[in-house]
Amino acid sequence: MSTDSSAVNDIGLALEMTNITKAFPGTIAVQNVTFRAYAGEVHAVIGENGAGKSTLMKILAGAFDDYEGQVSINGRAVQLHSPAVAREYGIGMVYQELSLAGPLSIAENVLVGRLPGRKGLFVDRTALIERARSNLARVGLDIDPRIAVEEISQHEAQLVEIAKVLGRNPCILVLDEPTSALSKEEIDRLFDTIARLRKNGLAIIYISHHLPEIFRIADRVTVLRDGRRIDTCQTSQTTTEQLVKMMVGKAVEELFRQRDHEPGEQALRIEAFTRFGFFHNIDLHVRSGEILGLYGLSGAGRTELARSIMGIDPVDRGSLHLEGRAVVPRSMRQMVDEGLAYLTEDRKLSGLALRLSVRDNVVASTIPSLCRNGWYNSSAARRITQSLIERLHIYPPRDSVTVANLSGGNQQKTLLAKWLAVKPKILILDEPTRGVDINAKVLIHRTIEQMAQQGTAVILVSSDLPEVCSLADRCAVIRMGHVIGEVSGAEITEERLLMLANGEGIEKGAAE
Amino acid sequence: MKRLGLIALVLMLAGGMVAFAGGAPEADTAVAEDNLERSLEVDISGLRSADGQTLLPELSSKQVPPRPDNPRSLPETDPLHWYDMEYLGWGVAEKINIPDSPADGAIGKRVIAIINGDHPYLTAYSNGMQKIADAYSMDLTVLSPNWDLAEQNQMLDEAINERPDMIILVPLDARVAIQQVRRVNRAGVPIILSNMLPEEEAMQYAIAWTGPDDWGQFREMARVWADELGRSGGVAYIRHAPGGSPYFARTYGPITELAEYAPDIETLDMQAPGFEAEATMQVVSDWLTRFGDRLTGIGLADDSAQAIGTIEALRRAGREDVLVIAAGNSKVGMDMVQDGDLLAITYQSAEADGAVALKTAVDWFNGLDVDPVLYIPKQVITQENVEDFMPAQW
Amino acid sequence: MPSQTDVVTFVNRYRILLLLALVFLFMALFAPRFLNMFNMTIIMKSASLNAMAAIGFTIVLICGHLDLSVSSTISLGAVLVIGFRPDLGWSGAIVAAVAAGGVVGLVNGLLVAKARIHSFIVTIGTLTIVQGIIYVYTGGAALNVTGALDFALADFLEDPILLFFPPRVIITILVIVGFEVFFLRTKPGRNFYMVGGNRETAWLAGVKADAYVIWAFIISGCAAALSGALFAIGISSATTDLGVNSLMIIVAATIIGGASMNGGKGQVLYSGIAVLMLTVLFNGLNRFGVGSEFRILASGVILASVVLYEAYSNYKKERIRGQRPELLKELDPQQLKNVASSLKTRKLQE
Amino acid sequence: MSEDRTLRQNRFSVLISVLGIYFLAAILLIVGVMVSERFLSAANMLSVVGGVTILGLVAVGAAFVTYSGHFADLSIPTTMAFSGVMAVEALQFGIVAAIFTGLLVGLLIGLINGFVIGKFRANPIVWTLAMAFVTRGLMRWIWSNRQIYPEVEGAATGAGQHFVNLYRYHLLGVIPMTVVVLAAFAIGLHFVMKQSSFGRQLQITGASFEAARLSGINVSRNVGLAFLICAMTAAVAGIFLTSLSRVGAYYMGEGYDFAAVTAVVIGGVTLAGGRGSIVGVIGGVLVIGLMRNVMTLMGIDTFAQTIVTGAVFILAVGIQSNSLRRLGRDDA
Repeated sequence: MSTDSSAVNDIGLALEMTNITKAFPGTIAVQNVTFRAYAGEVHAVIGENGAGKSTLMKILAGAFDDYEGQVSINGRAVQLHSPAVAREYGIGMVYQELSLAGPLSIAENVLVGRLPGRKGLFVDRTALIERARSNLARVGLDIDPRIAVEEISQHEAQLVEIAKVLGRNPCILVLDEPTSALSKEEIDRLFDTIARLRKNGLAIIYISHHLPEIFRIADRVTVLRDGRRIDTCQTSQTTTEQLVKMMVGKAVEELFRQRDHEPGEQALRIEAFTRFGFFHNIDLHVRSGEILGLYGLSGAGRTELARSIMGIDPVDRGSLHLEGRAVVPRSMRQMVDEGLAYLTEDRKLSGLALRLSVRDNVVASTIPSLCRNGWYNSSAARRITQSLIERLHIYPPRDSVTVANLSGGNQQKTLLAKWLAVKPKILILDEPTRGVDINAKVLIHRTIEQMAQQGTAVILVSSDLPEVCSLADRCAVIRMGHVIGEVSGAEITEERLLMLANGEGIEKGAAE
Repeated sequence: MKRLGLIALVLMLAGGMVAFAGGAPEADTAVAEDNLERSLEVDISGLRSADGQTLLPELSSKQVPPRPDNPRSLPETDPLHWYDMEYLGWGVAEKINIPDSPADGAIGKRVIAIINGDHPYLTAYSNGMQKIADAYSMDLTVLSPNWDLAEQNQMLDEAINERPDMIILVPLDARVAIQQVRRVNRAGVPIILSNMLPEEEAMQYAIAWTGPDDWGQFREMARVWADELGRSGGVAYIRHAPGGSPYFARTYGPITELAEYAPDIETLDMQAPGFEAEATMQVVSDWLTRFGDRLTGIGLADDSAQAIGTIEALRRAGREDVLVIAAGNSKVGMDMVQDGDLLAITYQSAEADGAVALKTAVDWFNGLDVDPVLYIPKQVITQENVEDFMPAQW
Repeated sequence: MPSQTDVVTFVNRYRILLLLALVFLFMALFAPRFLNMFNMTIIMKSASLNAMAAIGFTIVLICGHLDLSVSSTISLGAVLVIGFRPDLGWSGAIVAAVAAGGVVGLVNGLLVAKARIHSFIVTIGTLTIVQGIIYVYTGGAALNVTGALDFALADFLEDPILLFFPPRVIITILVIVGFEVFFLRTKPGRNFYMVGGNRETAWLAGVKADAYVIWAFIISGCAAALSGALFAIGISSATTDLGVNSLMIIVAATIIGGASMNGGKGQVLYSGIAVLMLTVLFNGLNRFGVGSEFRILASGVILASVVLYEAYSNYKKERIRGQRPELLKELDPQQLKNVASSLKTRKLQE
Repeated sequence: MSEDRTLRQNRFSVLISVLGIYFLAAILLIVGVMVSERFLSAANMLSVVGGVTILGLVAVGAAFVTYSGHFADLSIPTTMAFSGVMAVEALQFGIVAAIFTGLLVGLLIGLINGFVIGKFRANPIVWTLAMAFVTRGLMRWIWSNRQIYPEVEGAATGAGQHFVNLYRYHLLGVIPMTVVVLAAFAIGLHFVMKQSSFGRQLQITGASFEAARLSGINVSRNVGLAFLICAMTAAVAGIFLTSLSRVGAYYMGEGYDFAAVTAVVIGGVTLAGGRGSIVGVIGGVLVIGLMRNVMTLMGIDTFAQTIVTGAVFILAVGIQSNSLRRLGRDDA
């Protein structure tokens, strides 16, 4: 099966991992994987969640000391039993979950583990600031390095993280979903940096779910599935369909939006909705049975808008109408009682209580309605959960399983189940398929369809263009806190949305 | 380095202000000539404590046997094993660096009393002291470190700083008192110790020690107890908090006394659960389980929380026959004596305790001779005489 | 030209110094017999015990943990230094006492870092265990220097040699400043902050997080034992519960001094200054001749105000987190005045 | 990950978190039987229970604070003292007024704690410590460090004796009323924790504050209520303690904060929140009582008991959290 004949040349072999196996209690995460990366190439690693990408990369980063198999770097066999050792060998790892220390300054975060010294023990503070500044410049971030990390925004933090790793001058750079929090300009700048590094002879390993990105920057791509390597091939000689097929193991039915029903009454309307500094003068409406896409780049104000609609954050100006009735959002409870539901974007931090069971999570928003005279009806809870588990194919199909023990896709399905349980009239979904495997994604999309068909008004907040295009009836584009355009029907194309989101082709009068 | 600059600024500010304000304050020394005569004429025999007793009755004294060579080598049941604790202060051959009495009368003198903590007993103690202070128009300040040793040291230093005519100290701990008293002594301020016994060494730096005869009163009460017990049976003790003299006096006082007076009484156990009713209750209940009928008496270091816990445990077990004695005469304890729950408690007048300390200072100011150790009178309160001591001082 | 935000930042940054200056000024102006050399000596001496012990508590807090066992470790150091004195001499006894404190810290550290038990639980446990050990060792009674009375060292430590600084205070200041420089300016020192700020990051960067946590506890144990030992030498004796009142004061001072229960924040110097501030406050209140209840009340009010202020400003900060500056520029100045803005309040970390 | 494994984990984990403490209790029972033949007597068992009823009352309330993910309430001792003193003070208006006043104090302190911690997210340990300082200072100031006596304060209305007897009433002549009250509270609060709307929402709040907030749960109110319940049971315990001690004083209840945490945590309520039960907490309280009982029966002195208690505490919690962690369920 392995057809690693496409090697650039053996002289530049930077990393060779041979027959790597890593077992966790009860599962084998990586099995007999052989992987090579060459200096001067960008090597993408793709696969569904649970395919073994993260484990493989963690082994490379020295997070485990009990893996089987050989690793050699630049032709030298090495034992990667601690992060320090891995770093020593020039492996630089940019993690998906940001790993910065909030209370400390940017400078110290960038230079953690290698603070510039003076007279041995002491930190040279001038050098610290200077070095941090130059490291940040490499990723195009112009910010005072003395600012505490907890004060900066998420995309700035992402860049700081990359600067930190780059600053160590690694010979092998691993990037794990580095673009998820970045805007288009920042992505462009990052890709420029990557291209420059490649030219300088680094081996770059790029992990992503985002196939277009891979075609844009990767030279080769390795596909993993169920802990095994399926194939490695030149990017130029493959197609999205082939890659998807390898990742999934079977052909995926293409999803087509069935636009066979007419949307009903106006379910939600906001006018001049404003939260100072976050979004200004937003006018939107959504009708029952309709899917309204809300597309925008990260940081455009989408999530903030959704949170204000849900009463989580305050609104400074503007009005909100539910079925024509003016409502002032004061608390999330109130809005949930009004029939709104909001699936949050970060399932681990703000979506799920990971240490509780599937059942406890599924009924989290429904508890008051599950209570009779204030007493909780656990058999009803079990019934509801069980039916949702069946409907969403949550695996394992037991409501007592701890959520932390589920895979990412099943966690996301659990989160969706929580909001289906409230039987919402208006469902707001914030990045409903971020970081989930294809099967789960298809299922979630299908469920959203169903909901709309049954008359739920859906607002789909997403930066996943194909997702928005295939699902939305109408799509509003939000940019820098303003809705700058709205398209519907056949006009919803990836190109059109991207152009709008990047501030091009704005129709007159749509903005301001 | 803005920060270090700021710190320096603050320190300079402080230093400057100190320099501006100058050194230690001067004591006011002007005394009227007839002060001594007027002081000697003050009559305090009419003062009464809150329980209606005379505030300052005739003080009692103690028979002091000769000291054995090495008391600690004797068995713990031998009274002389505890010689250095029980007869503390009597053996001081020579006092060191004691200031001479001004002998110009007590009226108008400034006295700082540092007690050991906030406790109802000590509130009554302070009241007693204040009564004497009022009688002699003295300027009395009572400070409480609230059981914090570091705080008490700070207060002592602060008191020295104020250069009063006398410092009265209730030590938090017997051994710590040595250095405390020595330091006051070195500063040339006269000091009287009160209530809690210090180590012997501390006594040589102090004019006197006044307070209850813990050993003596427990010996006295132990005899009453032994008689009621029929000089047989088994007893157990709830101890005082570790560290102070009562921890030993209120346990080994009766043990050694019984060893001579009623040797058939067996000591079963001793525990120090603190002054918490619930914890004491459990210890006593556990004893009742463990010893059953062998347990016929319990000695307590405190007659409020410990007594309540003990009585409650006995009542629950239906063992009201167990005879309980306790130290002190709080209102709670007196009520229980009256109700027959407690066999006996010691009468230790808190107000007299405070009053004696200051009265000793008065005598010293007046140029009179002062004994090195002064005990407040001891009495045993039982159901028969409890009425005489009502209402309780605290 | 200082703007309103500059003032707020300044106050936030030098909160504890300003508080100290304020309290000191108030007492200097109004408290009788407060402002003199002797009283300054008293204040410095009183602050020493808790200030040194606060080093350890602070550094453990910086690492993201709690060390409630400081109070019994203070007592342990005190009891052992007096107990070992006859056999080992002063220097040997001090070393032994500090080592014993280190052992307590090591046990804490191992249980927290290696056995992964929550530090709150571990140190409540060792708090009682060490107290029990002290009782067993002493039989419940205090210890004092016995035999030929040796007060020489005590007198040396307690009498001022420079202005109002006795050697014990100077030692305390040196230790605190030493640790402050170590934690702020050296590479291993910064790693303590990194471990507390984000354990994972530190570990991934090759900083041995577990080792730093263990060292933090060891430093805590040693500092507490040393402060107890020096105090005990100063008073030539040691009680079994010497440190029992220290814990709450240390916790309060550390928080007032700017450390955070979430780790990564705080400075040993500021904790020490906070202890000093509380001591000045207590001393001043004593000068007024009021009861100890006012000391508790005053420290409670200060602590509560600090906690409330911090919680409230966090609450406000949370509300403007993620604001877009360029959007705010759309608003007319009149509106902007009434809008909480994140524009200028970014805090520099020094 | 196989289905069987997850299932087995859950059962084992539940076993550890609920029954783990009863396992320890069983060991203590066996040791107790070996030490003394009178150990299993009704009288001894009743005394074990009787000795920890006040602690039990405090612990079942404190469990809510820990359960909500907020560690501990250090203002418990002063709440107990304050409610006791206020109750005694109010005895001049009768016994009902006294109890009502005592509970009102608990309500007030609970409300303040709940508001500041629930709404403004102040650190619970530091805030409740500050609260303890302030209330203790206030109490001592108001009553000038005196203690007050129910029999004196309540003499006019005759309520004093009733108040003192509160702790001493026995149901059917044998079962102390305090035990009955504790049982009632334990059962009631068990249902509140496991079966009420509030309790279910509190579980999610404790396990993940943010997730709960973004599930539309009123987290501020829930956390506030948790502190309120804690303060209320502390107030009840304070009234009983004052009744038992026959004095109202500022120092009552000292040490009950850490003791309650010990019982709660050893009973399987993890500091991370959202896990544990009142059943476990009662087990924890019983273990503490049994441990003291067995050690006293064995003749171990108070000091050594301290050491053993501390060691058992660390060990028990260590084993428990370790087994949970090994199952990938907890990290606290």
